[in-house]
Amino acid sequence: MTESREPNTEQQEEWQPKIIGFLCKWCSYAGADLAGGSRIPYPANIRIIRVPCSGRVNPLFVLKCLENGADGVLVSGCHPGDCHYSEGNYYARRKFAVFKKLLEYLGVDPRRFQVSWVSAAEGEKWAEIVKTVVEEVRAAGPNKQLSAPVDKCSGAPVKRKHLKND
Amino acid sequence: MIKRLQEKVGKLLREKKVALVIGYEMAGDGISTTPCFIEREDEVERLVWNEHCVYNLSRYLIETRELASSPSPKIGVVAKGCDVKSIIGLIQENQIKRDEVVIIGMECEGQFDVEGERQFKVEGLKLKDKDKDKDKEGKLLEKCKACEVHIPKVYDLLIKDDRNSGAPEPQSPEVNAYAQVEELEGKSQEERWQYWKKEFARCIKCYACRQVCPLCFCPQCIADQTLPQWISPSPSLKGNTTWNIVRAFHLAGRCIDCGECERACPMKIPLRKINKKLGKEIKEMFDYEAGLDSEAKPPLADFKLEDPEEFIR
Amino acid sequence: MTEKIVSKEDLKKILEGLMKTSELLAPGKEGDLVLFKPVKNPEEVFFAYPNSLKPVKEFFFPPREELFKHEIREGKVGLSSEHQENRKRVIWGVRPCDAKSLLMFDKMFDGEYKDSYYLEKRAKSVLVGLACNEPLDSCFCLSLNAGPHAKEGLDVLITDLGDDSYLVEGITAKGEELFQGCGKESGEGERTRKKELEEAAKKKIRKTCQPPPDLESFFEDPYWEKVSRKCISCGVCTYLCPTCFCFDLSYEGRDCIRFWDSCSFSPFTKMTSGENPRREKKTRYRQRVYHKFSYFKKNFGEIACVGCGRCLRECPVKVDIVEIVNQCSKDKTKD
Amino acid sequence: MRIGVFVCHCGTNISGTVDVAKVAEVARGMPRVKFATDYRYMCSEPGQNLIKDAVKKHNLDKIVVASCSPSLHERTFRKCVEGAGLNPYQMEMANIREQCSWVHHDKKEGTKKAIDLVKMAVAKVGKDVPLKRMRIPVEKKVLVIGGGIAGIQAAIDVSMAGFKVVLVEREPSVGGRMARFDKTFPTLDCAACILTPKMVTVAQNDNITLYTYSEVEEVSGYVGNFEVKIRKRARSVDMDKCTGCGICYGKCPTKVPSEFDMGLGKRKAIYVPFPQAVPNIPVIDRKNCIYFLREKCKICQKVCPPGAIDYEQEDEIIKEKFGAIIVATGFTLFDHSVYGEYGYGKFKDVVTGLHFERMANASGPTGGKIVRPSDGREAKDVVFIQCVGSRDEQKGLPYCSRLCCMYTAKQALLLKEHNSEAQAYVFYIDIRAAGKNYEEFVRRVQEEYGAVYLRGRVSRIFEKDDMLIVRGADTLSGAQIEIKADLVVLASGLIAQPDARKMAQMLGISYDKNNLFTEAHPKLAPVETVTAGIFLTGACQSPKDIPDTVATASAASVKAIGLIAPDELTLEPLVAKVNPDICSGCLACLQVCPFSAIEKEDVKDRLTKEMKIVAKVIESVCHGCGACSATCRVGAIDIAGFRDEEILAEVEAIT
Repeated sequence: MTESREPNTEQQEEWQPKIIGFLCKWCSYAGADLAGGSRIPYPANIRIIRVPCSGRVNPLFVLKCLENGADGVLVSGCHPGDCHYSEGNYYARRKFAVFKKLLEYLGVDPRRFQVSWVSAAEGEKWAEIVKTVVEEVRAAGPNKQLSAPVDKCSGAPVKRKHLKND
Repeated sequence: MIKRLQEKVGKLLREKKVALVIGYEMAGDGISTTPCFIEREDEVERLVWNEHCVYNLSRYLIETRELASSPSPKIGVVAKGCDVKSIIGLIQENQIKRDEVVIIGMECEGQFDVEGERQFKVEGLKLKDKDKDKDKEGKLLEKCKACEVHIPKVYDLLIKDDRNSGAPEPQSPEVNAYAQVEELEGKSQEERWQYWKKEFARCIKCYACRQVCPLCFCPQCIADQTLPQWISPSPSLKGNTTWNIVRAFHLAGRCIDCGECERACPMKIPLRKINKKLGKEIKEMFDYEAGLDSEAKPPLADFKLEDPEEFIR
Repeated sequence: MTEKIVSKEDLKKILEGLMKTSELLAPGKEGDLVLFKPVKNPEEVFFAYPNSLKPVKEFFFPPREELFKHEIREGKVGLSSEHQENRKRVIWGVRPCDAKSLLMFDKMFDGEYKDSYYLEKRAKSVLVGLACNEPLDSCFCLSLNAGPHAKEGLDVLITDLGDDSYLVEGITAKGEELFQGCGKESGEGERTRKKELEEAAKKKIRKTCQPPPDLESFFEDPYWEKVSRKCISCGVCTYLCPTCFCFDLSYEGRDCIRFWDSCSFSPFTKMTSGENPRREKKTRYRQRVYHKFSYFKKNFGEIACVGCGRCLRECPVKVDIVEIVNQCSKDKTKD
Repeated sequence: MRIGVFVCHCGTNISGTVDVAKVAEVARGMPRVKFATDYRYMCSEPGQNLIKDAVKKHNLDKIVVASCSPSLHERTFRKCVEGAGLNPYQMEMANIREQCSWVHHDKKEGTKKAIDLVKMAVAKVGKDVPLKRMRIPVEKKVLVIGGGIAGIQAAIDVSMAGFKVVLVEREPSVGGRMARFDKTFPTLDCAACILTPKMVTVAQNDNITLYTYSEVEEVSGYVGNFEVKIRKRARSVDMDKCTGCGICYGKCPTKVPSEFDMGLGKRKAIYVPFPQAVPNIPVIDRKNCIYFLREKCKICQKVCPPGAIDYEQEDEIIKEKFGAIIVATGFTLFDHSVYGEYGYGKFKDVVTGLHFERMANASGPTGGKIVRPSDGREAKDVVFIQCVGSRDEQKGLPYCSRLCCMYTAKQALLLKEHNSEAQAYVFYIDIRAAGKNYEEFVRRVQEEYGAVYLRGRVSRIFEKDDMLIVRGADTLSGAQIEIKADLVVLASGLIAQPDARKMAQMLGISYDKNNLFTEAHPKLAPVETVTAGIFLTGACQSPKDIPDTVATASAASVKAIGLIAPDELTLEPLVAKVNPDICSGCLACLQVCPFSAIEKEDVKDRLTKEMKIVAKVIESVCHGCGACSATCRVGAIDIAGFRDEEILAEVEAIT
């Protein structure tokens, strides 16, 4: 369940893109750790979810993120041939190739869903990718597509009424 | 054709080769057909074959498989070339066994669009009158215009069309099967989004698209699950879009383009246009076409080292 | 009750006026579909159609409705709910069958249990009927105590007399109010014309629904397995049915949402344990028939069907509930 | 549910950029969180005790630790939580150091992100279910890949503990690079004198099976139960019959450059690479053997007293099971031909350190004389150039090869010992002599042996009057220097074997951008890999000198022994699980599983009571990668520890 919104002061601040990253724990997550270990700074807009493998990432996760209001999603795994499970990233590559085409065809901004290969040795690349993705998503603006508010049947304006307080 | 169909089915039933035959019979309106289930030889008269046999009856094979797996008899199914593709898909994905089904293949010159009927609902005109105004080509379903399987690729019995008996199989016409997809691809991203937004907004979540689909055989659709709740069960633009994306994605590399989802949709969302797009991409990227080989690995459960990855940073 | 003759021009003016004073919903074309929607331009209001694809129930019992929302206010959990503005709402062009269906909804939502969400919307709505002159082959309202020109449930009924003239019959005060100060007195000729149209329309309705009086005794018959076989368990018939009112509740984040449900769906009666008393298709289809033709009648004195024919027209595999119900009695007598 | 949140300062590593007290305060208000606090070092004993005490005092059942990367301390805190009587898998970490405080500088932003990360961990732990570790039998045998000093030492250590070892070496003999060295720094022991006894031990120990001239071809299975295919290449000599008399290679008419001697000497087509080879059994180099080229000759067969020559011999494939694998595949030398200033590898008298080793060796091709390969004249003035390839990001390697300073010093010394009139000049950038007695050694070379050390780079080498002119700068004096040299010895960097990447992919271990194998943790797990049951030793991981190589070999052996010593292995329970109620039986999961851990099963449906096909996971084979789960349309397969619900809870927590 979602947390209560932060106080109003937060909302007045400039909009910041919210990006969710799904990182395989062997390569990309380790790459991000290396970026940390090497103190390579990058924007704080990304929230990382650790998964065993890029092949674990169900495209529906991506959809759920965008539907829930994330402005961008980044899936990152090992380079081809490097998968700790030898094949997981190959399956991921196929799935996301198709999924990306589908989203683009439906008119979803392609900048909102990105995929990268980052190895455990590529701390610098990781930082670069986060920078680029954040910039691109910032340019794309807030996600108003898949996270659009619910459309009402009739256009009648609504009022909110408190029912009870406990 | 009808006569031969009835005879053959009668024989199958008489010889106890099948327990049940799924076929078409006339609907109450006297024009269109409806699926029927023939169990006794004296019922075979009900079977018909005409240009209104749009339904993909392989959908019912899942529901009748219990019958088929019982010791002796099999299930007979009347199937057009396109329907056979979904039967291949069902065998490929372990839903039925080839030797449990008797495929009664029909040579098919194409099925008619029920759009006439739709017009009739809007304009208050009679279907029959409307029908007269259209030539045969004009009434053909969109999917039939680019058909390459007038004669099914796999069958146990083939009922040939009387009109071209002995004639070679009709050549597939020079129709661009992806014309509609390409038209949409040519639009800007924002235009595409506005287009689909409007279409998805109409969705009422009746799941007719799913229920009619021969390959939507999951015992419990992900849309019906609550823990976690992947797809909001209520109709709203957000949930509708998610549902439609998931539906399309779950058919990626599996859809055999029978077009049943689009036909069944009461809100007339152009679902085929999405399925077709994914079919096109999978063919281009992975050189795979669904419904041709029951031994093939489904493309999303497979990979090649040289698969495209330009989209990956 | 007053009767008036108004011209097409008059109707447009009235529509224009209503657009300003109230929320106006009327049928319009969306592609090849006829759907009720908020009127932005009176020219777009559609008159020549047999019936809208979706019944008007969606305006009283929306497909998706937020009942309440959990909120944290000053550190405490509270509830709040959305309410539509209490502005007058005119639903224009309602067919008599759909109007009648709302009376059935009333029995459900305004009976022993009062559903405030429903009643709020019901109270502010005025239903302007449009008589059917061209019923469809699939219509069967006559056999269900209704008809193409029936007034039950409507506030006012308009009949297209041809030649750009319309007969307006006031039924309730709030209905009559809409047409105040326009049109002219109706004459004998026009009344006769309307009668003729009504009779002609009735004649066109050949389909009849005759459920057997002893449906209950038929419950365990293998008949249901046979007739339900081709049903694909989608929600088309129930969602497009003007009298189906089943719903489910679910949380979306902090919002408690009420949304349509369908007895056709296999998880309709599925319980947390996984147990599902209506797992088999035949039991679900039977439920639909019995609910409409037996249980509702037992509870509320009427069959829960108005004969609009949508389920017959829109069923993806042409399941014909009328035939199934009628046939059931014939089969019974045959044995 | 009662969740406890523990926020670590990590000294100032975290608290420098993240307001840890605020994070704990906000955490206190998160759903189901009953206790939250911050502490200076959560991983320390007092920190862990703080968690244990809080569990007791506040009756907590699930724990979130907001600290460093789970790769570092997940195990620590799982253990801690287990010690507190909780299920260790109901602990989640929020990585607020590597992925927050170390990469963001703004305290407000860092704090905000840290709060989100904690929120995600709280949401995930809320969905976590208790998990139980699995136990599987273990194969009590170790495979060592590579028969250099690393592999030899590892094999000996494992065998000494009483376990069976298979040692696989690609070359005809074990010994590796060390066998080619003359003397070793800083003690100047002769390499052969200290290596040969170990080589013999390997050959004679009953617990060690030696496969030389062999390669590992396929590795499958998993920790405790690896299945390995080894190709034993055809030697064309029957090992059982051969007595090692050496008549065959004495008589063989074909001479080819010896790889062992770096091309400085010759060997025959049937040969042992060096006199002390183990096993002392020749091989026929089929590419150069006259019989294999033209089906003539057969001299070796004729002269072989026991009739051991077998031209028909074929490669043999050996399949064996192992509990653990030690990788000791070593290194190769950086190819200096990329450098124009050193003559693009074209000058015969510009050689590598390894050439020098062979020349310095009394049993080497030159009989212990340091000569010019071009004309065989004894070298007098020798220039040594350090950092060839090493520490050069443009054309070479980003890293320091670590032993070149030392072996150059040693070679400067040896030069003088072999020829008292010789003079060594050493161009260096920095002298790295960190090691026991290393600095002293370098100093001795300069002071006692008169080696001239010049701090600077060589800008050009060119040939003039059959001498080499070495031009360079002495940055300390600021002078341009030109040396007329007989020989130039390059201290080429150490790099990964050309097929290292292939090896890593076969083993499923990771490697860095230099193709050096990556350890599980640079400090705390230096000989482990991320793949359980596979260990590293020697220069395949990073350049190492002999003492370090031997140390890591013993370390890897201990790790391997520790793994196979118990009869059963405890496995992480983070594996896939099928919900047979909703499985459609399409078996796409079976097709994507990289480990063949899914099989088909016929079951009776719990509700319909009808028979149906479903997927079933073989848990001990499953690695928990999740490819099946993401492929399953119906969502019937989930991965323990990374369940859909858990991942979506994380998503929902921050959206």
